Amino acid sequence: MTTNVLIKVTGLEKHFGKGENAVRALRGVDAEITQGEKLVVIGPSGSGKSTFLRCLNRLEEPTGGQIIFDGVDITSPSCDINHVRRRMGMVFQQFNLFPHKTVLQNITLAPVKHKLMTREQANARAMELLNRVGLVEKAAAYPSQLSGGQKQRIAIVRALAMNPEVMLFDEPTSALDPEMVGEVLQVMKDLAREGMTMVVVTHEMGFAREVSDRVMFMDEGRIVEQGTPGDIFVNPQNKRTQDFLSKLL
Amino acid sequence: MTTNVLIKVTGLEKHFGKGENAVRALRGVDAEITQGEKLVVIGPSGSGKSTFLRCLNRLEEPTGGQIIFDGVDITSPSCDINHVRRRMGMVFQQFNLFPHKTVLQNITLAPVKHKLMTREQANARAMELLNRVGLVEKAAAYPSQLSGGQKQRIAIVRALAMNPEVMLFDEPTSALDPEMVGEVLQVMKDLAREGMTMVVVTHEMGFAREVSDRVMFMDEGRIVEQGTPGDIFVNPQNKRTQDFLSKLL
Amino acid sequence: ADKPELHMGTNANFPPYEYHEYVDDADTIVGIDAEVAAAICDYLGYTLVIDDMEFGAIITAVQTGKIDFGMAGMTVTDERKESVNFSDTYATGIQVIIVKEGSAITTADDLFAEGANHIIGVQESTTGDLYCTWDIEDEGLGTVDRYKNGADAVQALVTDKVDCVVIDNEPAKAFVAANEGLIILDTEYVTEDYAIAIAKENTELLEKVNEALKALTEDGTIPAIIEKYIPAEEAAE
Amino acid sequence: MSEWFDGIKAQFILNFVEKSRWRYLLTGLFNTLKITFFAVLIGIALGTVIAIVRSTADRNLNAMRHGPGRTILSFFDKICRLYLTVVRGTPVVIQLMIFYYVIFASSRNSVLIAIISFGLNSAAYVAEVVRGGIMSVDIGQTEAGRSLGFNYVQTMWLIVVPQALKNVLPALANEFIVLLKETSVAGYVAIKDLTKGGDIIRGATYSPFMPLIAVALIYLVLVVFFSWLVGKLERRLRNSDH
Amino acid sequence: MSEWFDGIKAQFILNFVEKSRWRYLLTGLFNTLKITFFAVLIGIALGTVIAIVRSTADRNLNAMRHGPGRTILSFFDKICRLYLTVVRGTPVVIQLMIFYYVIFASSRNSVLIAIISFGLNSAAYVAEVVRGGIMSVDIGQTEAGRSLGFNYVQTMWLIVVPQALKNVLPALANEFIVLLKETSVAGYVAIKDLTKGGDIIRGATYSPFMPLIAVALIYLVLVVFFSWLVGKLERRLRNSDH
Ligand SMILES: Nc1ncnc2c1ncn2[C@@H]1O[C@H](COP(=O)(O)OP(=O)(O)OP(=O)(O)O)[C@@H](O)[C@H]1O
Ligand SMILES: Nc1ncnc2c1ncn2[C@@H]1O[C@H](COP(=O)(O)OP(=O)(O)OP(=O)(O)O)[C@@H](O)[C@H]1O
Ligand SMILES: [Mg+2]
Ligand SMILES: [Mg+2]
Repeated sequence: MTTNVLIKVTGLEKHFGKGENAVRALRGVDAEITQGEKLVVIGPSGSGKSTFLRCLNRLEEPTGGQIIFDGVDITSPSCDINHVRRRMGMVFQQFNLFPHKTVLQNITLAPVKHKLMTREQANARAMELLNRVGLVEKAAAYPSQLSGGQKQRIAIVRALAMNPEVMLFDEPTSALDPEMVGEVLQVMKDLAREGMTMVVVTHEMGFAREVSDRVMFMDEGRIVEQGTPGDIFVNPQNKRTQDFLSKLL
Repeated sequence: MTTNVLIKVTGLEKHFGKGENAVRALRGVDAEITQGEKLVVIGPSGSGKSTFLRCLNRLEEPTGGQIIFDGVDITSPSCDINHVRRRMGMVFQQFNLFPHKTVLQNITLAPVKHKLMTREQANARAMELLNRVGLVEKAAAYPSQLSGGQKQRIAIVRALAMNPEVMLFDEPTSALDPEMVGEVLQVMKDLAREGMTMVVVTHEMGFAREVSDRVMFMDEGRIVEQGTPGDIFVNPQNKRTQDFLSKLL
Repeated sequence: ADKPELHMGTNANFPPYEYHEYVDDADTIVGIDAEVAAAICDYLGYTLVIDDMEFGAIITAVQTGKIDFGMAGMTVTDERKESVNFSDTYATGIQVIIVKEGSAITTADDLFAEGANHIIGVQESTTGDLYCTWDIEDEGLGTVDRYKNGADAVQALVTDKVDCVVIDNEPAKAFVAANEGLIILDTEYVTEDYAIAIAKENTELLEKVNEALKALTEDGTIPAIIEKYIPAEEAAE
Repeated sequence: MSEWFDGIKAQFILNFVEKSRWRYLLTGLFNTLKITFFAVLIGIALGTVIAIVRSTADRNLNAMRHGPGRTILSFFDKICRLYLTVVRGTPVVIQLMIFYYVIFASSRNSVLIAIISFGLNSAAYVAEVVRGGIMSVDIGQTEAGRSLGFNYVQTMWLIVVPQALKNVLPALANEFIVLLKETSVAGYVAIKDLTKGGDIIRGATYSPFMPLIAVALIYLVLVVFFSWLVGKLERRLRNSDH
Repeated sequence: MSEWFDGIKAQFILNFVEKSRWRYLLTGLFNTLKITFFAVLIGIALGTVIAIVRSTADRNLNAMRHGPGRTILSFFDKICRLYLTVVRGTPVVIQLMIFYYVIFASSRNSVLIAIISFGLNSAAYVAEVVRGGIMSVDIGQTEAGRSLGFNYVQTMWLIVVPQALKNVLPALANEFIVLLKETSVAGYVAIKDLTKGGDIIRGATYSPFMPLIAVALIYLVLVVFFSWLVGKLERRLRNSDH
């Protein structure tokens, strides 16, 4: 069903710099992400995974191609990207919590300033979400007082507080000490189970296998191969995918 | 013969810092270095090798003990250490050439300023020494234009230009790319052959075996064992020497 | 109390015409000009407000309307008349020469003598400054050092930084009285009339001020003020 | 010795006690602090705005699409650059005189003129400091702000600038000390600041030593005191992470 | 339009052409440059000496044996600290007046007084810059110098200070620009610098605009020009290693 497609990417190009020295990070990427789908993006370093993800909410300005989100062309100049971004949550490798605000302020800042909720509503929603990730008692803490895993869980909650329709994760566990990876993945798994549409760049193959509906392998700015985790991990067709997975596993 | 003893060290102590937190880098070192002797000092990192060497010309001020150089107590307050240092050459791991002066100026600065030679004499002597180390054509170059090996050879020449009675080397080849170690060791071997008294801290066991009269093994601020290279390398007596050498070889 | 304000601009470091003094616990500008101005305002039904500013700024401030009139022991000169109107004269000023006792300068003519090369201290932008600049500096007969106020110029004379100071007679007397070893030469530099500067457009105020000056002189108010600051026996001397 | 002491005492009485002359210093001090304080506020406010424009332009102008946004940003950037060049290229006393004699020629509030003039001057120096502060805030903070749907100005205002200002707080506090000394030229246009207070006394007593030393001492005490406060602030900031 | 232009022209003639008034600006400019240039020289020389004393004390005082050497060093260090505190704690215009009216009360060479006064002031700021430069020279350079038999002063003078000064050369050149603007308060004590040149014209013509703008423009051109030179110097130094 076409009504099911939440994001439709056509011929996406992204070049950094101009002229001969330009880095062609994305070289024509086509993709569809359906409502409720969990898409995992893998690939070697520099293959364009982050760039792809960041183009989806236009943190990177695409050089060419089109991105349709919920029927709206978000690459057109007439689109108000700030409104679109409120419907897409993003989680970064480096957490990027606001260090000058408490955990609660981090979470409620956007909903309140965007007038989506009153301060009371936002606080209530924040406490509910904090409860879900087991960090209620950190509401008044500052980010500097949290562990990496706690920071990332707060970052996820901050994005969820906007009630987004899709969540974008860029290697959310790569900056964590190994003992903290689990707690973040658990939150992501819970989220997946609740039906959230998710696009996840990650090297956590276990997570990919267990949670994802589809795995997409990128190399040199192109989608080289995609399929169910079963297909990709057990039976990769492309030579480069095989190489990549053999090094990883 | 006692007249043969050039440097006599008794009960040398060196503490960094004061009170409980003081680092006791040297804990009572006794040593004699005779005229023309080539002494190699080895030992694990932090054992006090550099500190021992630097105490010999009082670049580090000893905390206790005595150092007699050529019959003079150089640790006594009445001793003019600047005059003593003119008779001892020192070569550093990091070369420490003067970047704002040409090679020739680096070499002639001290002899001329100390009025040991006229500028003409100093220049002539410098060219002679440069010739010996094969760097005559670099006389007008600045240190930044030299390779590491060339820099260290110039540093040796700079020390030799003062016609010192003993040369102190602190890991002279450790900062060099492997392909340049040989050219520096060659210069040191030539120097040894000419009869210079030398104290060398080094990890170059080949050099120690080939050139040294005596090898001294230090650990935790003490001389643990010493003897001819044959004794030490082939038949180390002390457990710690054995450990150290086994890791190294 | 709800009388309209009239702003007067002056440089209050110029005794006895205007200077600072604490009166009834308040920093007040007092002196001949201040009292005459107060009398005029009283007569015309205004409240007087005094703005203390650089002497060199007063004419400009009158032109731009920052102040309504300028009154600072100001001499009428042709140049100034091009910029502002002047009221009738309310006092006579004499530019005199202050020197140290025993100075080689004994008459005003010594300053203009062939080959003279004196350093003359003045207050910046005063008539003393202007005359000395034209007569001496521009003629190559000496140097003019321009101080921010008369007191600084006198201070410089005391410490031999300048050879003499050219300044109005009345402040000069005050300065000489306060500093031992200074004298005023008998020959004056120039005699001139003090008047009130008013903006060219403001002819109405000019007329009113002239009327007030006339009345206040006739009824003895102004002579009394001058007498109070410059006692007659001293003036006669 | 006792004669010398009597002389000092007489000088002291003449310069400060007689006719309550110490009050010139007090009102002068008050004006100096008033001018400095408000000038610093103007400096920080305007300097921050300039810093935002300049750093926005530096970071984004090259990558921006052509269009009205780019034109406007480029225009304001040029204005800011011009402002910085002119203000940093001329002495503050000249700026003060231009404000006093030309721009605000018809204003009577000379303390206000001084505040504006020193404030605008300070802004040019504060701008560079704040710009450094903005540049030192991790770009991830901006990305996080943008990805939550804030526009550029909101992101700057809510997220980047507060952190930038916190980083440069000691430098900004130091600007207060710099201005405190700088305002001493206010007397050039007959503003009764602390320096002028000493000048008035000097003009009345003809003894330069005491008034000048007294004024110098007051400045010194102020500077040492505020420097100590800045040092304390610095240590405190270093020990807290948020 | 043409009327406006005629007005400007008349103003220009009145302020600069008539009675050759432009000459006040020319001699003023000359004095400004003279004061700035020699003050910078004094500042660098004295500032370097202070920097040497301060960095020597910072590095060695703790480790030194008790004895006359330590006492002397500690004494000079205290003097230098006091000097820095006092000079950086008081406005330059107050220092100028103290030099003019008190310390050199009987000197007539007011330009020389200004040179000394601004030079001594500058030294306090230069000292911190040079001290940073000395601290940035590798300690190995000192050790190499000492091991060749040079005493501490020789090592500093022949080896460390030349490298330190080279490192901070752009900052020192910048001090020239800072001083150029700072000397604009020299007119406070009747020195005929550039600013005073404008003041004299203004006092004679009663038109503040032209003289002030002319003076501001001259300063601006000087600052822009010297800043460009400093930029060139910086780029050159960055491209050479010795
Ligand atoms: N801001 C930028 N400016 C210039 N080049 C960039 C920029 N961001 C990314 N690139 C380049 O684009 C290419 C793709 O980068 P991208 O970050 O998307 O890779 P990635 O797959 O996320 O790699 P990694 O696994 O290391 O995060 C790389 O060659 C990278 O160097
Ligand atoms: N300047 C100093 N201040 C404090 N501690 C020092 C200092 N120099 C050396 N030490 C300490 O003294 C001990 C001996 O150091 P030294 O440099 O002599 O060892 P080393 O044998 O030369 O080691 P390496 O092989 O690493 O050069 C170490 O514990 C070291 O940390
Ligand atoms: Mg990436
Ligand atoms: Mg060592």
